[in-house]
Amino acid sequence: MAADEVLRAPHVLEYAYTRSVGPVIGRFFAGLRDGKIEGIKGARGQVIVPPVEYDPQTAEELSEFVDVGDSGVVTTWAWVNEPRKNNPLQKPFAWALIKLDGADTPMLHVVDAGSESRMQTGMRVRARWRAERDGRIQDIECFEVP
Amino acid sequence: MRDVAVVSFAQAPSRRRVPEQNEVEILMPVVAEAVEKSGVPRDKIGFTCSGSCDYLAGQPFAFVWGLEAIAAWPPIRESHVEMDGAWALYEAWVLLQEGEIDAALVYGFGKSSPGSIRDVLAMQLDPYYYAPMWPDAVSLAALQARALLESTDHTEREMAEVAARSRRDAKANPNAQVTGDFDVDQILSDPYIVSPLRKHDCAPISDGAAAVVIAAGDLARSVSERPAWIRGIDHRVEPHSLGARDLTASVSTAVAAERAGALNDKIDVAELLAPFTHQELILRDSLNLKNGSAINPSGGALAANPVMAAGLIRIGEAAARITSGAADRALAHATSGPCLQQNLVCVLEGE
Amino acid sequence: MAENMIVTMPIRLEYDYSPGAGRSRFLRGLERGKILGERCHVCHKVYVGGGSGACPRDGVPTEEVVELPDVGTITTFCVVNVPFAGATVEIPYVSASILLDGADIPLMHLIQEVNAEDVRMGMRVRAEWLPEAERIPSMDTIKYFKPAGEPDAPIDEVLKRMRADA
Amino acid sequence: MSKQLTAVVGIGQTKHDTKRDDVSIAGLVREAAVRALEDADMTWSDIDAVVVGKAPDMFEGVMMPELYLAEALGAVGKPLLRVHTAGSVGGSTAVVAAHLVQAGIHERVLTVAFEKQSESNAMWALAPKIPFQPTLVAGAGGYFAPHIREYIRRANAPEHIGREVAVKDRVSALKNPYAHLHMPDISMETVLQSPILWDPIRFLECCPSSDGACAMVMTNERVAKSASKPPAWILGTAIRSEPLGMAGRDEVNPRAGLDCAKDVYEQAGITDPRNQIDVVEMYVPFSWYEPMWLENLGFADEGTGWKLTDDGVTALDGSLPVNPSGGVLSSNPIGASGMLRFAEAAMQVRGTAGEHQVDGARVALGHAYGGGSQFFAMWVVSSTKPSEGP
Repeated sequence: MAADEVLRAPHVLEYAYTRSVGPVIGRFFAGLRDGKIEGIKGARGQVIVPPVEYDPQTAEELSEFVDVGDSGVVTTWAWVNEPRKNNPLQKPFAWALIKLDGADTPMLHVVDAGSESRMQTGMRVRARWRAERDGRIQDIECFEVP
Repeated sequence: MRDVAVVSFAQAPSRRRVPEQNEVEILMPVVAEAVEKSGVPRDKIGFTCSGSCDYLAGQPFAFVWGLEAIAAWPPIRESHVEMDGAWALYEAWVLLQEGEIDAALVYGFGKSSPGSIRDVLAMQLDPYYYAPMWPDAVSLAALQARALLESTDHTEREMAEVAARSRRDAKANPNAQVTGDFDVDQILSDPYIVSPLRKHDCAPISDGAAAVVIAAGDLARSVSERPAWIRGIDHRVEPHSLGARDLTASVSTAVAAERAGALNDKIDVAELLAPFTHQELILRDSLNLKNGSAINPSGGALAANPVMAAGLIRIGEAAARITSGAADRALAHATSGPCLQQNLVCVLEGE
Repeated sequence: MAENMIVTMPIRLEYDYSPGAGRSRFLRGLERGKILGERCHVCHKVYVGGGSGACPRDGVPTEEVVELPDVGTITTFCVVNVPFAGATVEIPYVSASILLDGADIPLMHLIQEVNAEDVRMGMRVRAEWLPEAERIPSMDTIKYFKPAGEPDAPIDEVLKRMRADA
Repeated sequence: MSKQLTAVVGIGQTKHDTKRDDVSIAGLVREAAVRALEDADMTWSDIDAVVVGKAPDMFEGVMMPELYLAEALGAVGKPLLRVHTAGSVGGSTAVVAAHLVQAGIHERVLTVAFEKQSESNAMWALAPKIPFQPTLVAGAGGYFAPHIREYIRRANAPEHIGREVAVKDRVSALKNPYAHLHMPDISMETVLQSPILWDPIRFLECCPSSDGACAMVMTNERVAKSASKPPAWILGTAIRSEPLGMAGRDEVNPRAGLDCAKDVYEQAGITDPRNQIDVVEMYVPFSWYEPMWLENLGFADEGTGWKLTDDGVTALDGSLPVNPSGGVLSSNPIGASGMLRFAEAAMQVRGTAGEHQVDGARVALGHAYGGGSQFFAMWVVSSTKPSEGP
């Protein structure tokens, strides 16, 4: 059949999922709500942030929480000139893996650096907290250059 | 291990957007061609396995429709993985090892064009820590690319060379989507999409499908003059958490390659599923592929990337080069998950 | 420690949906007030309702267009008492499998203009169309099916014939 | 290489519930997996490969969630497969896992199936609105009710059969601590008083919507022989599929189900299922499917399955107990529901079913189906090895 006879229409897949998070993620989120960041000790004693429920290598259940700082070092980053609709920032920003002070593994978040020229691996960044926090990863609005 | 070979391969030409056909309509001629070309009678095909993903079209049960394309009557012994078709081939290969059936049909299909595949792939991520921020697939790959560039000797120029080589080689591939002669310096002067990735570093968005027939021992020999024997096939997964991985190496590819026996002898042709140029560099390092191995003569995923079929296409392309006599020993690779989380390696040989 | 914390994650993905060639043909037919079936050139079965565009038995496209009457037989049905968002009819209502005359597979639609308790397997029904000006390429263009005012079809024979050579 | 004899040596499941709000998705899956490992007397490092099954990813809103579950399932560094075959997936996932051992690829395989339906809801996740396709009926019941009507007509079955199954399975569930529904007051009268949702299906004749998971450890003979608890030996596995929209397809007594049963019985050496099989765990999401599948599975002639139900044959104390666990009617985490059938069958022949144990069960059938009655998965398990006869 002719291509212009073939029908097309917008299809939207939309749902507000209700996620129960369990004790580990729940404690981390509760911490964020209170403005603090906690990691968890892995099987080899390394501090994992954000805290994971199970050790990445041994699959052991983890439970020993450790306070970490809300500042840290960028280990890698990617500059986004055109934010996508659902991204945490709606202006040019960097995705980054950030190793917080006291952590042994980096976490994924965004950095509001203003311009790409201000981004550098190894740079220090600090969490910018959202004023109204409800216990989710976006309670940290972004990281910023201190 | 029982001798099992790829005896036929068919694929739909990859296209940026094929609205005039639904998945079943794309798949029908591909499956028919693979079965026909195999020379294996329908009633000898003892198992059928497919790979697809509901989120590509945003509808549950994509594979239920796939079943309409393959003449599944009388009822067939059939299974489905919500993975790339390469893993469907693995499942079929496992079944053939038992010795009760001698041939299987494998297919993978998907249309990436209806949704925004960059964002759809964000649905694959940890639903608590990653997905709520919608890190798209290009951005995550860019994090990996920068880590590679800054911690190794690899350069953006090498990445551009991968892009140029892939699109140039794809000119000989009638099923490829992005082909042509591109100048490396020109590529390097292009702007970044998400730095350090340029448009040329990224696979195109593709609609497509592929099908393969595998057969064991004597049946394979009777239908094919030069079957592409599967000498080894293995797959491994890494932690999902990006912070728990070394993004600059593909440990799981290396393990799978070793278990598949890839490293025992030289590789004439390697078809690697690297949707981003830097991922080819990572894979080449992890596989220790030296000069002398032709990498992605089909153009690879950088020339055509129908998600859920692209890995199976790598196996099909590698097998086709064995069967044609162009290669004696080939490696095919497939990947899944963010930043090469899960990898499959298949080693194929002529007799 | 918040043991049973629940977080909400809204997800919205937008797609450019296309039903493909076969189904588009069926839907375009409805727009013109016609029910277009398609005959498989291998098994000669007539498909209707806009499935995948394939004969699933033979794995080939069904491309020979066959115009079907808008009259058929209810092969089975259920009386629905479950309301849902976006529903256009009041409960209870009847959803039925209707085998159109000349077709080999039933299509699903609503049965109206009859009390739910009076609907029967074998009942003959006819399509009630939207006025010509309001017709669109959608199953909604047939508002529902209603009793055709004919004697019931012999249901056991109808079912037997429908499944004759599967 | 010839086919390796394979056994189930570890089984675990979660407490199934409307919303398991105490756990994450990983936590839910993990609960079943850890119990299976403990039952097998194994640790994570003993496992060679992991096979995950679940139904549509829209339930949890995580695409290919096995990737995110790699750490929780101890799959890191190992092969990880993800199966999806609609409602039959729990069964077909177990079959894929069994093949990994039967083919001699691995010695010890962990398989897990789950659904955390409460993250969204079933009616939406199974059938979101698609353009040009008006929603006529909400819910799976709307799809299956017309087929049930046709069955009732064909078999000339009395109306109370559906209620009998609804009561029987909920009474059995009272003996299963993991079951979602515990309804001590269930009776023919309460089912009758429950509203008709999709005539002829009443509310209490429907399965619930559950969060839950199930896991099993399968091994080859060498490992199984030294297991601390009795293994369930796999005598046969089978899967069959047929296309949804094929003209002439019999949705009431599908050919794929008939062929699948024939295949699995042949492998298990079963010629008279009614007498050779001691207990059945079959996939009954709406109560009428018990008599329908009794016929499809060859336990009764066509049109007579309901008589077995009516005569109490399928009750826990009957001669062919069906769904002693309470079945899908009592717990329905969709992706796991099929595996629960397979696992409960294995528990029966291992003698580990607890209060709902069928005395002397030696051979059991696990059954799952999905899609529009078009995908089937089955296995026959036994307390004794095939060489020793079923």
